[in-house]
Amino acid sequence: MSAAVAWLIWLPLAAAVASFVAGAGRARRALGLAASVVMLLPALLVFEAVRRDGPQRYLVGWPAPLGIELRADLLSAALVLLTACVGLLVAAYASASLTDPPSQHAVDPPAAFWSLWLLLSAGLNALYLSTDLFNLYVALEMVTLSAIGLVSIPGTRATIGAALVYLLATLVGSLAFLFGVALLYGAHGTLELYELGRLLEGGPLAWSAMGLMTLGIMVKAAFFPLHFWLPDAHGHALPAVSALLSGLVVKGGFYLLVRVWFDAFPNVLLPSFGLALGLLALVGIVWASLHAVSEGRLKRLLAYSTVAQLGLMLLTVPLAIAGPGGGVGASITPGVEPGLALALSHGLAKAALFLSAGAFIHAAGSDALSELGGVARRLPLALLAFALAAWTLLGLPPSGGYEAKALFEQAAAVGPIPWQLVVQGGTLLTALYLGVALRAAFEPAAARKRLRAVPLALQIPPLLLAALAVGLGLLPLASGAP
Amino acid sequence: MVLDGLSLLAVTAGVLFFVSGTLGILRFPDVFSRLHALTKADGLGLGLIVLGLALQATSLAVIGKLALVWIVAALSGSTACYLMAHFELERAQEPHDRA
Amino acid sequence: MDTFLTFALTGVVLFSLGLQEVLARPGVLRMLIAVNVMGSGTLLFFVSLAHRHADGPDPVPHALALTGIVVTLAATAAGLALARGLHRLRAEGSGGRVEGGRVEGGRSQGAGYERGRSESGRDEQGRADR
Amino acid sequence: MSTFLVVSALVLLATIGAGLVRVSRGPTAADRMLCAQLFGTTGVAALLLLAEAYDRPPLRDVALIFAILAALVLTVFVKHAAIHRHSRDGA
Amino acid sequence: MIGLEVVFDVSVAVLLVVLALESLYTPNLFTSIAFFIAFGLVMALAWVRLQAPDLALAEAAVGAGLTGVLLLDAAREIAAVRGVERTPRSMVRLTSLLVAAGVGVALVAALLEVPPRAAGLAEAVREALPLTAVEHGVTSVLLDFRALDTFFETAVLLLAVITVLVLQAHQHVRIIPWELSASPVLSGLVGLLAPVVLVFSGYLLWAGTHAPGGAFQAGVLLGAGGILLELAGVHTVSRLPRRALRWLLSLGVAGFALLSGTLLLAGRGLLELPGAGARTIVIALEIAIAVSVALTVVSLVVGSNLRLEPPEQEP
Repeated sequence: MSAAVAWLIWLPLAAAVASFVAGAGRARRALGLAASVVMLLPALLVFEAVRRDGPQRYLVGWPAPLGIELRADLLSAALVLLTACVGLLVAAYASASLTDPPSQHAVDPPAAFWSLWLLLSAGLNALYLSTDLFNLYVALEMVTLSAIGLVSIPGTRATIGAALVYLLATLVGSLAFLFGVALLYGAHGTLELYELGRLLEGGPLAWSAMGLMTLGIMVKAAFFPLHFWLPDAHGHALPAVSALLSGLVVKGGFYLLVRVWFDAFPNVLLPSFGLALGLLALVGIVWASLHAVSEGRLKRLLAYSTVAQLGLMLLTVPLAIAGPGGGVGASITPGVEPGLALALSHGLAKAALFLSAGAFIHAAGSDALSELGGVARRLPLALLAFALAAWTLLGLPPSGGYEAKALFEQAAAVGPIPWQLVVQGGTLLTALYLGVALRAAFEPAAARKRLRAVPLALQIPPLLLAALAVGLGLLPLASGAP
Repeated sequence: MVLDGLSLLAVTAGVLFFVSGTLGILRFPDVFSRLHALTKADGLGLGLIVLGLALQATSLAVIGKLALVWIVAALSGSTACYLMAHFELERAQEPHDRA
Repeated sequence: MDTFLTFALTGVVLFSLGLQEVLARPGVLRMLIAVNVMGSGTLLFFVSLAHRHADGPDPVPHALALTGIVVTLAATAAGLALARGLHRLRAEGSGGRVEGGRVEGGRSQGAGYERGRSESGRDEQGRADR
Repeated sequence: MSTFLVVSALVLLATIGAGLVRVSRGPTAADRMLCAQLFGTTGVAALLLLAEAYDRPPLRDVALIFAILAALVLTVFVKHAAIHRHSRDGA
Repeated sequence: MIGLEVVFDVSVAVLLVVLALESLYTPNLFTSIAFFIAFGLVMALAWVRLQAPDLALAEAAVGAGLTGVLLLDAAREIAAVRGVERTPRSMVRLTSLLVAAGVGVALVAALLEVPPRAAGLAEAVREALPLTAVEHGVTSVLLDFRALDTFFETAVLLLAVITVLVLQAHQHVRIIPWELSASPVLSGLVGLLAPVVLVFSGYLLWAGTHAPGGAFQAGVLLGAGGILLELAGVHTVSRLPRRALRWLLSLGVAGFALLSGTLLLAGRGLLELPGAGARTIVIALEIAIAVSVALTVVSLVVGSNLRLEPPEQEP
């Protein structure tokens, strides 16, 4: 069923045009929701096809190296499915929370959410499926520009400032990535990822190209120490947008680093690269977690938590390098399962956290932790979602996070460096800052504070996401890879 | 052969006008005299070069395109210089961007 | 020093110059100029790779560089629009008159699009709760 | 013949180089824009010379775009000058 | 003759670097923009030296023209108030110098390893060209071999214009009208230039199939013409009804979506052009892209400058 791969690219783009052109705000919302629902089908079909009979190839037109090919292996199919699931539930939340003012401008900001979200999902699907490096560059630009558009929807000084810093940082990153691609084209005359993987050997050209591409990816994915733009961007955007950014966009960067390192530069990779990345991730986890604990605003706390969790996900790279390796054409890059499991559970859990935070803010009127008193009693469902998501991030059984931690244990046992200790340390720090957030919610409400009623439609999506995150643990992920 | 000679002459004259125009811009004291230098280099220099090239042209289409380029360049050049002069004349003593 | 090497080296020099200026964190406009210089350097390097063979250039880098030029224009335009929007909000916020364009009205902190109060704690928007 | 044309194009390129001095030294913005206009026209002339020297017709299209765009840039510059005065008189 | 080539290349290269240095390091912002515009012009000459006329066409319109106009607009509004840019501390400048120098050295080392005589995909394109709908190599790569890149590129343009329009909707700011009412000379010039721009961009679009030119170059030039019209007070884009403007802006992506949708339903690849009628498809697609690029360019430049009545009085 490889044609489903093509529908995954076509559907969001066509729906984005339809919702951009549609007149009334309601029509745009309906189109956006419908497309998000329909997108689940090809995502499931592709995931099923990959799980059953291995990676799927798809020719867009001409074969490589002239044309562009799409390829779905377990890593990309799982992340495409994550994009579809999280996207659908965030879309449901957004349709309940965004207003529909009468159309006064060429593009009314709240209505722009729908076409921006659909273009974002098209960019992410293209990022996960394409095997052509220049095509990946353009897909990255689509993801970045749609994320910037989404961040700047409210039009407040904080969001536009954050969007500007986000744009400038990622613009430099994408040019570094492009220069790396140019070097590889110069060396071997092809842009196909796996073909380059076979041809590339260590040497100044390969290392410079790898270095530039890695720098570009690190800026775009907000890996420590190039994450400076993320806390403001994810911290000030609309809750639904922060859920999309922290849940999905950051995974694109993680995926691209894994794909480029393990499939384009397998013979160039040295264990010292993995070690360097691991150490950077370690410092990043500690630094970001401490910032999260001392953060006064709920959404910025969750944004710093994203940076910390990204560090945890990165630890799978040194483990995979130290691991067995080999397995070209395997259903998934060997040794990357722990990172994928954590990416999936973090994607679901973090989106749930941001959406439930949105419900809290809607009730309390401000996202300062001090103002969140009494929210626990008024919004039981949203609090349950927050707690379940926190449960997953802490990796307590039976959640998806537990599954990821178990995979980390197995992998770390092989490698020389006890990375699993770092994972446990990271989990402890996660408990710290999530505890800070929960404690603020359980504070007794200040006397004169009047909490606003929150419609159910704002509490159901985070609950479903959190349930999915916990349910992920029941799914035998480890056996997913053949 | 005569045509080649004429083209050589016209193109050389054109280039000389450009060079003198640039020298004028470098050395003249105020904006208006520089504008004067610019319009000379613009109009005549380009005109002569186009003339020289037209002599070399084999087909009518090429001559047509050369003429079109010259007309557009001369037109936009002189309008722009007029606007510049107009703007300079009206501008009060404080240039808005004196560093 | 054939055409390929000359322009490939120029591409590298332009990329490094632009990178140096970007890392020196100048104002927004200078940063966008530096990014454009970096972009031109990258594309110059890419297209110089197409010019290494006697019989005619390789059209693939030309097409990719064309895409690169258009993408860089789109990103620069978005960046400049954000920078101008931010500038107006700052001027509006501080109540000062905006040079080069009269600021006469407009909502103060941008419209919160959440139903009811948005997180910046402004007063009730008067929207009916669902 | 084509050698002569290329040499002339080179000389024009040199004049652009020389013009840079005025751009950096020019006291007012008008001087800088004046040089941008000159560079545009010099570029048009150089392109036309190269088009004939290497017999590549598309270069003449590029020259035409140069001419049109040079006018656009300068007009935008002058527009701001008008706005500057306009807003000052209007306030 | 050969010596002359090298002299030309080196002088263009040196001029580029000098212009870049001047543009990046002059204290005054307007000087920096003036140098950047000159940089764009010489960049077009560099594309000419690299035998890339398509890029020279695009760079001439985008590099010097549109980006220069965008920067001038923004600088006029921002720099005029804030005065001199804040000069970065010497420590920051030193570290950035070191990092950039390191990157430069690494890239030169990498460049030395690039095979000097490789032909890249030139051979493959030349063989496959007869099978495609167009004769011009660059257009075939853009709209046939790597059509997916161009599909995403039109989406990127749409994203940029959505961001600008969202910002525009927030700023209910009455900005002094764009047009130069005071000068009949300008409207005279624009009156003469407009037909030239229209005819010439049509020619570029048509030429794209067999000679340098094509959708993006024609679109960008048409956009520049549109801006000139707006400047002269002839409001084309800003007077378009909102719905029509949105339709035209998304025409490029819509064209691609329609094409790939029908191809998928017909069982072909996402962008696997059919043998028969491929040429008409490519030309139709190019027209759609050119129109949407033109309107996108005008909206990007004029978008944050339009005279916006407060919502109540909107016609």
